[in-house]
Parts: sequence; C-alpha cells; structure tokens
Amino acid sequence: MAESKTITLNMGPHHPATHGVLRIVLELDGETIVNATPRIGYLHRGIEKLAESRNYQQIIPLTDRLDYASASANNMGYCVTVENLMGIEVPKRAQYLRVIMAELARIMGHHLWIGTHALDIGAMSVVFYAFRDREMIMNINEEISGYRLTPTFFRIGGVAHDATPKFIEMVRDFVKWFPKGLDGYHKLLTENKIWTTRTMDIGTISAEDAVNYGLTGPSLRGSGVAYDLRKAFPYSSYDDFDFQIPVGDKGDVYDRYLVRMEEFSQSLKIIDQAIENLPEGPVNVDNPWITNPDLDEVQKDISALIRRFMIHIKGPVAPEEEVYTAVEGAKGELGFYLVGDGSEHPYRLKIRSPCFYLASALPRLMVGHMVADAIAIIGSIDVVLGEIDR
Amino acid sequence: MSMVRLTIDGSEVEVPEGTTILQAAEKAGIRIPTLCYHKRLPPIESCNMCIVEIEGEEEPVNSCAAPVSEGLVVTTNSKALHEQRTANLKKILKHHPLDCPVCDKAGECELQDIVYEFGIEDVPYEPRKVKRDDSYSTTLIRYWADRCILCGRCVAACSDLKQIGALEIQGEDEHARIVVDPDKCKSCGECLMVCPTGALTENLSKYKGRPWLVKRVWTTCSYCGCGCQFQLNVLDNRVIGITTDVDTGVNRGSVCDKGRFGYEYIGDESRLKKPLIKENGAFREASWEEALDTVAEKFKAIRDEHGPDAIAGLTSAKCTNEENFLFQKFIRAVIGTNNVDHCARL
Amino acid sequence: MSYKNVIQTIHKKFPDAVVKETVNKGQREITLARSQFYETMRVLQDNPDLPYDLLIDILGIDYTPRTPRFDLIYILLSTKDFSRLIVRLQAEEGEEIPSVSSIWHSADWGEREVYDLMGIPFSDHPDLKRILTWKNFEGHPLRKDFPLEGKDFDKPFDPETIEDYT
Amino acid sequence: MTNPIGDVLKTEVILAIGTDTTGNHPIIANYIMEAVHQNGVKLLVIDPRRIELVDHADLWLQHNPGTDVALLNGLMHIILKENLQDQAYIDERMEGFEELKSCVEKYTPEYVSSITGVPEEKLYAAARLYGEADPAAILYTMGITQHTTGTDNVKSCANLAMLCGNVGKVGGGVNPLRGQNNVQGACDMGGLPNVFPGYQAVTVDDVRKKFADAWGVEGFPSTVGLTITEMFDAAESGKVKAIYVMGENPVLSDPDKHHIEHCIESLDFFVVQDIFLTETAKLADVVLPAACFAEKNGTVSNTERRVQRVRKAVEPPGEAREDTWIISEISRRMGYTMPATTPEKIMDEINLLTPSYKGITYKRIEKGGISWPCPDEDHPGTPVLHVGKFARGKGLFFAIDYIPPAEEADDEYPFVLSTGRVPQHFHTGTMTRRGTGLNRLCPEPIAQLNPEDAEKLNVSDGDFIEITSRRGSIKLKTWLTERSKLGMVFVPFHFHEAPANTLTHAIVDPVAKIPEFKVSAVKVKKAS
Repeated sequence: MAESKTITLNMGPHHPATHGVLRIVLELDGETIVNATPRIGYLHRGIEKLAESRNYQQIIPLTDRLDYASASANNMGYCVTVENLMGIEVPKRAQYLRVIMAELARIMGHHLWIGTHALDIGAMSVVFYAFRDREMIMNINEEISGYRLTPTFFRIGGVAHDATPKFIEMVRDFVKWFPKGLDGYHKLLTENKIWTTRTMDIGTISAEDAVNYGLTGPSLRGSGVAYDLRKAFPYSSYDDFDFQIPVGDKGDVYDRYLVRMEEFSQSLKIIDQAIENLPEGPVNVDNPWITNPDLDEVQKDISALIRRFMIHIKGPVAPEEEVYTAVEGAKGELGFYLVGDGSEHPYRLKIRSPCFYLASALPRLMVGHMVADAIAIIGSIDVVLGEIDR
Repeated sequence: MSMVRLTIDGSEVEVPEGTTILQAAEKAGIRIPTLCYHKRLPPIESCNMCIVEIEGEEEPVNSCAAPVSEGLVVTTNSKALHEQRTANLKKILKHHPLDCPVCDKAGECELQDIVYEFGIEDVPYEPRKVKRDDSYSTTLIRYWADRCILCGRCVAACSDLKQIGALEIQGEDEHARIVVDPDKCKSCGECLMVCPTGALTENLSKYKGRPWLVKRVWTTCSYCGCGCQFQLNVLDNRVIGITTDVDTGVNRGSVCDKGRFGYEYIGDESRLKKPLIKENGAFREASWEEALDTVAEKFKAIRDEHGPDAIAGLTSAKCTNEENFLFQKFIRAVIGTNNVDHCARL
Repeated sequence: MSYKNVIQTIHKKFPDAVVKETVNKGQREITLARSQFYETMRVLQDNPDLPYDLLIDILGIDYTPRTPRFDLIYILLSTKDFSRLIVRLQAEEGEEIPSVSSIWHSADWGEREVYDLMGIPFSDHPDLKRILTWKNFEGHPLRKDFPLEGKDFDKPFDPETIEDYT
Repeated sequence: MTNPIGDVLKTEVILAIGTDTTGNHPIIANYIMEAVHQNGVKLLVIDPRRIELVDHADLWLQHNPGTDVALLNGLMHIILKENLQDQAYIDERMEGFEELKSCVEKYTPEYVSSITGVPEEKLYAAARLYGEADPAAILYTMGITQHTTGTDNVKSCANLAMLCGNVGKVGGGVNPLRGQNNVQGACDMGGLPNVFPGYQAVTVDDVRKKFADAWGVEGFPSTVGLTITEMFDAAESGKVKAIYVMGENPVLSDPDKHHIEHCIESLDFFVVQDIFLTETAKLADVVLPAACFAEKNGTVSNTERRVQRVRKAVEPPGEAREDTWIISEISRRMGYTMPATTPEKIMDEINLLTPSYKGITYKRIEKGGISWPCPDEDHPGTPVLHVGKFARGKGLFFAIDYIPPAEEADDEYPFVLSTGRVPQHFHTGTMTRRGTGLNRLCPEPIAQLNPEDAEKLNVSDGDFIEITSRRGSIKLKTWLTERSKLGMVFVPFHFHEAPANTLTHAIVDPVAKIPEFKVSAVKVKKAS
C-alpha cells in the first residue's frame, strides 16, 4: 500500500476562523487531521512585564485589553484581586454596578461567540442578529464610560462614577428586549438539522479529560463539571443573586453550544435582579489614599487637588504579600496572582488566562476529525488571542 | 564626645551628645515627618511637623532642633500629635494656590508628598487678601509668591551655606513674603535647590517636563575643577535643566550659577554640525571622508617632508581622560613627536 | 476533613516533603522541598480523599538578589469540593525542575511559558520549547534584570533576525 | 591638590593665597564658609584685590602683585625667628633646611614690607597665625602660578607648608585648585611635552621602551617637545609647519593675541577640532565638529585627583562625533589602527600603562570617584598624598630669592594690569556666552578700577576707558570699586569684544613656561 503521505497545512495566523492570530499547524491525511500543533505569541505585548512598572491604577486599562471581547469582566478580576491584597471593602452600590457591567460583558462575549461560531459553520444570518443585540450593549458601555469595547469603568475601590439615569434606563430596555433576540437564535440554530449534524459528537471530551487539560468555564461545564467561580468562590456580592449554572453531559460542540445559550438567559436574570434592587450609597470606598476626589471638589479644595494628583502619579501602596483571586470570565476562570512589595508598583502580576489552556487542548479535541470540524471545534471553545498571548 | 542613651518609641538608641532627637530617631530607623527640615541646613523650626512628645513635658517639642539628653523617653506618633500635625499642615495649605497641574515641581513636591501621606481632606482654598508681587533678584529664577509656604529654607541656605544672606522674610502672616537684595544675589540657585515646593522654579529653559517623563543622567560638570556631580535632565534629546542630590558628589547638592544655568550651549543652534574645509579664504562644508582624508594626507606630507617635529598638537583640559590619552598617543605613536601640550596654564 | 487526610498521607509517605504549611488570606498554601517533589504532586493529584485534579496555573517569581532566586507556584483545584491549594517550590537559577505534565496535561503549556519568560528549565518535559517568543530570542523577559524596553532598544529591530521553530 | 576638598573642614587655619575662590571655585568656597562660620577655622587671605573671601577673613594681606616670593620668605623668616616651625618634622623628613634658613635670613619684616607694601605688624600676625596652627592648609590658584616667577611662588608655598610640617597630614597640604574640569586629567594622561601618561618622563629610556612596545612603534624622540607658547614661536620661525588643536581657543586665551594670530597665519596647515566656530577655529584650514561633555561617555579627574564618570545624555548635533572617533579615524588613515577606541577599552589600556590609574575601572567608579594614585583594583584610592614619606623619599627645601615681575609699572605705563575670571563666565566664553542665561547675568566686559585712580583720570562709574599696553589697546566699560587696589586694573579675559590678551606680554616662567597674566604694565585713559 503506498505509504500514506500526510501534508502540512498552516491554518492562521491570519485565518478568519481562528478568532484572532492563532496559528495551527495541521498534519492532514486527506481530510482527516492526524496531528495539530497550535502556535501562539503573535499578539504578545508583555502585559505582565508592563504591569511591573505601572502603579495599580494605571494597570486597569491594560487588563481591558486581555479578553477584549468582554472587557469589563477582566477589570472585575484585576480590581477584586487588588482589593483583596489591600484589604479594601467596596460599597454595595459599586458591587452591583460592577456585576451589571461584568454580566453585560459576558453577554457581549457570547454574542461575538455565537455570531462567528455560526458563521464559520455556514449559518450566515445569525451574526447579523447577534451583532444587532451586541450594539445595544456597546451603546450602554459608551453611555457609562465613553468607550464601546473597552470601557475601563472600574477603579480600585469602586467604579469611575455613579450610574446615570440614562444608563439604568438603557439597561432596563435591554433586559426587556433581549429574550426575544435570544429566542431568535434558538429558532435559527437549536433544532436546525445542518447545525446539529455539524455539532453533535464533534470534539467530544470527557469530564475527566477536560479537567486534566485545564479547561474551565462553559467548555468545562459542557462536559458535565459544574465549576463556576461565581458559585464556588463568590465575589462582588454574586451570592445576593439567584441564578443557575447550566451543565452539559456529552461534552461535544453541541453541548457547549447549549450551555452558552443557557448562560445568555442566566446572565440576563442576574442583570435584571441587580438593576431592579440597585442599593443607594457611594460608589467608591471612603479612603483618601485611593478614591479620586471628584472634579468640582478639586476646583475648590487644594487638598483634593493634591490627592487627585498624587493618586494618579503615585497611587496607593500594597503590603508585601501574595494573593491569588479568580473570577468567572466569559471564557472561563480568569485569575490574577499578585505579589505586592510595599511600593505602588506590583512586584509580580501573573494572569491566569482560560483561553491559554483551552488552546492547549485543541490537539486533543481535533485529532481524528475532518478539517471542517476543526473550524467548529475552535468556535466551540471560543478563544480570544489577546488573553492567550498577554 | 560623651554618648547619650534615650528611648524612642520604646527602642533604645545611643547617640553622641549634641545630636537632635530627629537625627537620633533616624539612626534608630524611625521616620518622623518633616517639612522645613533640610539635611544640610541648621534647624529652622517654621513648620512644626516634626513635633514629638517627651515624657514629663506637656508641650510637644520640635525634634529637628531639640538636643538629646540622657534617659529621655520620646514618642513620635500619637493621636494628639497626628491631629496637631494635620492642623499645622492645614494652616500652611489654606492659602496654597491650586497650581499642581501647571507647577513645575508637581510630582517631586515635598508638600504634595506630605499631604498625601497624611491623607488631608477638606481644606477649601482661600485666596490671600493681599496680592503679593513675584519680583525676584535674578531673571534665571522665578518666585511664585502665593505658592511659598514661608518655610525659610531658602533664607537659611543663602545665609548659612553661602554666607551671602540676600534673602529674608518680611511682613506678618498675611503679607509675609520672601524679599531679595538684588545686589547681593549671585544667581547661584542654592535657594532653588532647597525649595520644597514650586515657589522657586528655574526660569531659563523654555522646555519643561514632568519628573516621570524626564530622563536624568548623572555626570560631572564641564566647567571648573571642583568636579561637581549633577544630573542632566533630558526631554526628547534636549537638555532642559539639571538636578542635584544632597548625598552625591563633593558638592553635596549645591552647584554654582555656571553649573546650574550654563547648559544652554549643549543644544545651541550655532554648534558645529559638519566638517569645514577652507578654500581661498572661506569655509565650505565637507563630508567626514573628505575632511579626514585631507587632514591625514597633509600630516603625512608634512611629516615626510619636514620630519615629525614639524607637527605639534594641542589637547584640551575640557576633554575626557580617554580623549587626552588617545590624542597624545596619536601625536607620539602616529606622528612621532613629543610636541603635545594643553592650556594647563590658564 | 479530607484535606487533613491528604496532608497526613503525604507526611506518612514522604516525611520531609512538606517544608511549610500556611493559610495565606484564607488560602491554603504548602511549600514543598525539592526532593520527592514529583511524587508528592502525584499523590496530590490521584489521592482518593481530595484529588486535586485541576491544575489551574503555574507561574515563576524572580526574587533576585535573594538565593534561591525563583519561587515556582502551582495553583491546584479539586473539582470534588471546589477547594483550592497553592503549592510553592523554590528553585535556584538554572536548576532543572521535574515536569508535572505527565500528571496534569495542562502543565505542558504552563511549564513552557515559565521556561520561556522566566528561564526555569523543566526535566523530561515532552517538548520544552519557547511558547510566546521565538527560538533565538535572547534572555527571559520577566526576569528582574531584563530591561523593560528590551535590550538595545534604541537600535531598529530587524525582523529578518527572527529564527522560529519550524 | 595634596589633600581632598573636605579636609578644609578639619583644619585650624586656611591660608588662601592668589585665589578668588568664591568666584572661581564656588563649591570649595562653600566648604570654606562652613569651616570658618561653623567649625571656627581661621581664614588668612593674601591677595592684592579685596576679593569677597576677604569679607570673611580673620586677616588680609594686600601685597603688590608679583611679590609673592618675598612675602612668603618674610613669613618664614618670622616663623624661624619665633621658632614656630615643626623642627621634628624637618629633621626627620626634610633636607636642605640650612640653605633655606640662610636664604630667608635677609627677608626681615621691614625689607619685605618695603617690597610688598604689607605693614610689618600684619606680617607678624600672619606668620604667627599660620605657624602656630596645627594643621594648616594652603589653597592657591592662578594668582600664584601666572607669573614669570610662577614656579618659585609654588615652591615657596611648599617651603612654608613643609616648614610647619603641614604636608602629608589630614587638614594640611599645598592645594592648587585646578581651574578646569579635566586639567588634572589632561596632565595625568600625558598631555604634556615632557611626560608620558602618569608623569613618566620621556627622557627615561625604559619608559620610552615600555610605551614603544605597548603601542607597537620603534621608539620616540628622547628630547622634551614644545610647550604651547614655544609651539607658536616655532610656527613663526618656520620650525613647526602644522598644528592640530583639539578643544582649545589660544587666540583668545593665550597672551599677546596679535602675535598668536600672526604665528597661525605662517603655518602651512592648521586643524581645529571643537564644538563651536571659535576665534581660533576661524583661522583653521580644516574644522572638525566634536561632541561636548553631554554627548559622550568617559572620565574626568577633578582638582582632588578624583576620577569621576561623564555619561552621555543626548545625541551630538548634526554630524558631530566624539573626539575619540575622530582621532582614531585620522590615525587609521595614517596607517596606524588604534586597537581601543571605546572609552571602556581606552581606560583598560590606561590601567595597563599608567601605574597611578591601575585600579580605576568603570565598574569601580560607577557610584563615586576614586582619587589616584590607586595601584590595584582593591586599593581605595589616596585622598591625602605624601603621608609618612615623600615620593622622592626626603622632602626638599628650595632656597629661592625674590625676582621682580618681568614688566613692572613705570611712568609711561603707570598701572598694573591683572587678568582673570568673573564668576558668571568660563575661559573664552565658548560655552558660557552661548544662550541667554549667563549672558543676562554678565553681558559685557567690565574692568575694575579703584575710585581714587578713576578720579585722577576723571572717569566715573560705568564710563568707557581705553587701556593700552606696549602690545595693543582695548576699550571697555569700567566699574569703580574699593575692591580694586590702588594703581591696579582688573580685566576679565572672557570677552572677544575687548580681548584682555591683546595687552598681556608673552614672557613666560622659565621652567613651567606659564605666561605672566597677572602683571602687565598698562596706561589707562578715558575713552574718547
């Protein structure tokens, strides 16, 4: 039998279906994938090295650029870690506002996921509906912070400023409107024959393997492990809200799809509860070394002006301790290992990126499948390269 | 020099007689907040931030001036002290203008640091009733009267460090300001060096830069033989000023007017930028290739025709050791003569 | 209770493996000695009481000028009760640490990143190569002595000099 | 300096002779102020002009310019008379004491007073002040050296110091305050016609052999080369055909300006390497643009022999390059490739060839500098010289007699001219007169004249005067001040508008070949 020659195909780093600059070197025997080696690093900006020469306040915009599809969720992770290290208690109202922004970011991330995932597999129309709803969230972001994609609304010890009435109204409109949009996605895809054949029994991974490969988030829950940090390690008053954790059983592309679709509505439920009983009170911790005095006070009071100036160029100092805190990002467990050294710069900041480990599991998921399935698999684990490469 | 033993915040410390409580605390590694104290100046006692409580005395005492005595028990931090210090600071801050965004000193201002360290709040700004003029003795230093917290460091520097005494504080609290005698002032900038705030700023360079944007390079002054150490402040390849440090170099932070204000020639427009060759009486620009070849050919020709002693070299007392070494090596090894000298005589 | 059992079994099997046990900000942390490090990690992963089956992350911290210079941190999670454990190991510069990629598959990339950015080599790792930078990249960026702007930053960078893994 | 600057704080008496320290070395003046006003050190100032140091002095001797040797011998005469000398130190470490003693015999107070114009009781007070103090430091600059008897003046200072046992001792010493940032380094590095780097004489065979082998050349002339003034004279006589000037402006800084210009014109080839188109560069055939101190790395040695770093902060303008590059390029084109061209490598070569710089490496002087001699890498450097014993073993006294200055005032040129610096400017103003800062402080040349003299010439403050000497004349503004001595006029030499060196004469000290800038005969009249 002629010795079966395999060909090497370079998929990426500029391939539309790799959701960013991920490059996978596929070894193909005809259409079947014999071996796959992902190559990353094309978007490495050295965020962890940059963080060591910036003060704690200046690192927040850096974390926006990790998983830029759902920016506020990253801010949540970083700010909670710093507050944990410095022992700061964030006021309730700020916690609720943060939850709203983080959940909106999760929905935004999932919009991008469902749109591109369906488009890769050939369902053209879903992306238009998904991006129509995503636009509403972008407008909310712009209303509250002036930036659509990376709002940087969080501050250490609270948020930049209080929510405006228009923000609250827009969030309510979104909560009222979105179930209809979500229903539209279900109609288009869930029972669609082509969709189910392209996704069922593709890229299956057992619960035990998923854990061994370090998968977290919707991809892990698709295989049946109900690990969600909002329940396992509650933060920012998530335990005030009533919501469920959707879990799949087979762990194939279709189960991951169902888990994420259910997460759409769960997040919506959280936002609804949060916006309805948004508590009154300040949005920043009452601490002269951390909280920025607001602008009109600064025009009149020299001590406020000096404090605002010093907070920006120097900022608070962290004790000489180490702490690890993680939050449930749109893609999985987004953790920050922070080492303080008594100065206003972190001594070391390690970012635990969920997509890094999702991408490392790609060979395990892909081998044995056809090239077309590889596209579906990549879409189902939903990686963002900004977070992998840092 | 007999030794004195005292306890500060419960820790025992032994210092020679005559040291102040502040210096003893420093030796014991205890930090006492200060504002008008400066390492090279005698105690001024105008800000009262360094007050400490001494067992057996009701009134807190300025630790920057109070000498140590045997068996003293000192506490440097207590609720009362903190309130007293905060009150002192607020008194100073009351008339301080809201200049931080436009003040050169912002980012390295000792007033900013201590206000942030104490976390002072609600000091609404009250402009002074009397508008004080900003006149100063030299155009190279600018005086911002309302930023001045009247700590008296500049007066002490001018009288004690330089023995000139051109500065003094005149007028009572509302009208008090620094008054300068223009005839005595030498524009040496000693006052500029010790000023904790932006009350005295360098008025020469057109370009300013925030301290965290400016690149600072330690070097030795290019003028007299004292060998003062200072940092050249560079902002996008332009020298915009110099800064010094009390603990570095034989000058211990001080420099003269040439050292502090004599840096403009570095980026001057009339610097030589291209090699020049004289042709029938006038210079024309030339490339390095052509200029160096001309010099080498000419030297070779003259050496071969008239012998090495027909060439002489003048090295320079303003160039570095390495350049002088290389120059005399060139004259001796390459040309082959001992005719090398420099103007050590003036 | 089951965490206590895990520690007991480790103490019984490898008496001097655990150097220190602390709780840091409510977070359990143990420091392991270099000897029997691999075996202890194997026990942590497959012990019946509380199997720490999910390796969340691996990271290196450069404490220069302290010797030993590096701290290696392994963040483990047990999906049985979702409890987290931090394992710390001190490493000299250039000292080879046994790879745990045969215990947790996620360690493969985790260790490659620590090797690439921090310069800590791992022994019997399936494919220890740089992961974020390229093959002939000089130095390890996250080390404290690596300048923020990179080496000779003022010279233009010539991409032709990049030589990458094929 | 034999002692570090800081020693001034640890002494009992400071004898400042021929130094306007507050004007020329403000930082050393800071130390003197601290010593006098906080440590209670006594200050004895000897200077013809009432310089600012005098306002803080305990005793001021106003002597006629150029009579320093007579004055110092007079002080030694009184010290010996009142047995204030350190006899133990003399017996143990000195030789030639008898010759000195007999030479000084004839310098009785009234004889010295007649020459110097200093009242006798002041001579006694000064001698006792310096004699009784232990230790006592002598500081001097160009006021001592810029005379035709410059070498004698310095030797007399050394005599006085050694007489009282003040050399090789903390707080003592004979301390020249060097005038430029690396004049000490330029001398150390062999920028002199008679020595290789480290003062190793050219006349010694194995020194020449050592350098010949190190640099891979056959050998060097065993005779001493030409000094700066001899160079220009040799140019005029045609012996020297080409001069290569680096970082100097002799047209303005050397005596007798017209003579210098004439010498340069008679050269075949004249190269100037500088950072500005100075008066000298204008006469050059080729001008090479160099980098200034802020644009290069390297080391400089300050007045207390401390070798300190100079670091590059900005890029040189246009195509200007470091001097080391230019020199090595010329030498490469002449067939000799310099092995070491970067500052670190050159310093390695210096360490090899210069014993006193052996242990001074870039790594060691990263923080503070090291004072040479520093024989090896662990040696901490030598702040105080001649401790224990002198370099030549025993110290040597020199019997020196007073010789009057070359050009004394006479009835045709009644005034004595002395040139020097003002605090705001440096040398020929190449650096300080660029830009606005220092120019605003001192925009134009101003002569200093005593009000009584001015009255006789009916010159009022601020008028323009014309000063003429046998060599030329200049016009400049004048400032009437008590600080100026009767019959004397002081002119700063920084200004090309009124070049002081058109007036000075070119007669030099026989040994050091240093011109007599401090004493020239001139006449003064109100400018028309």
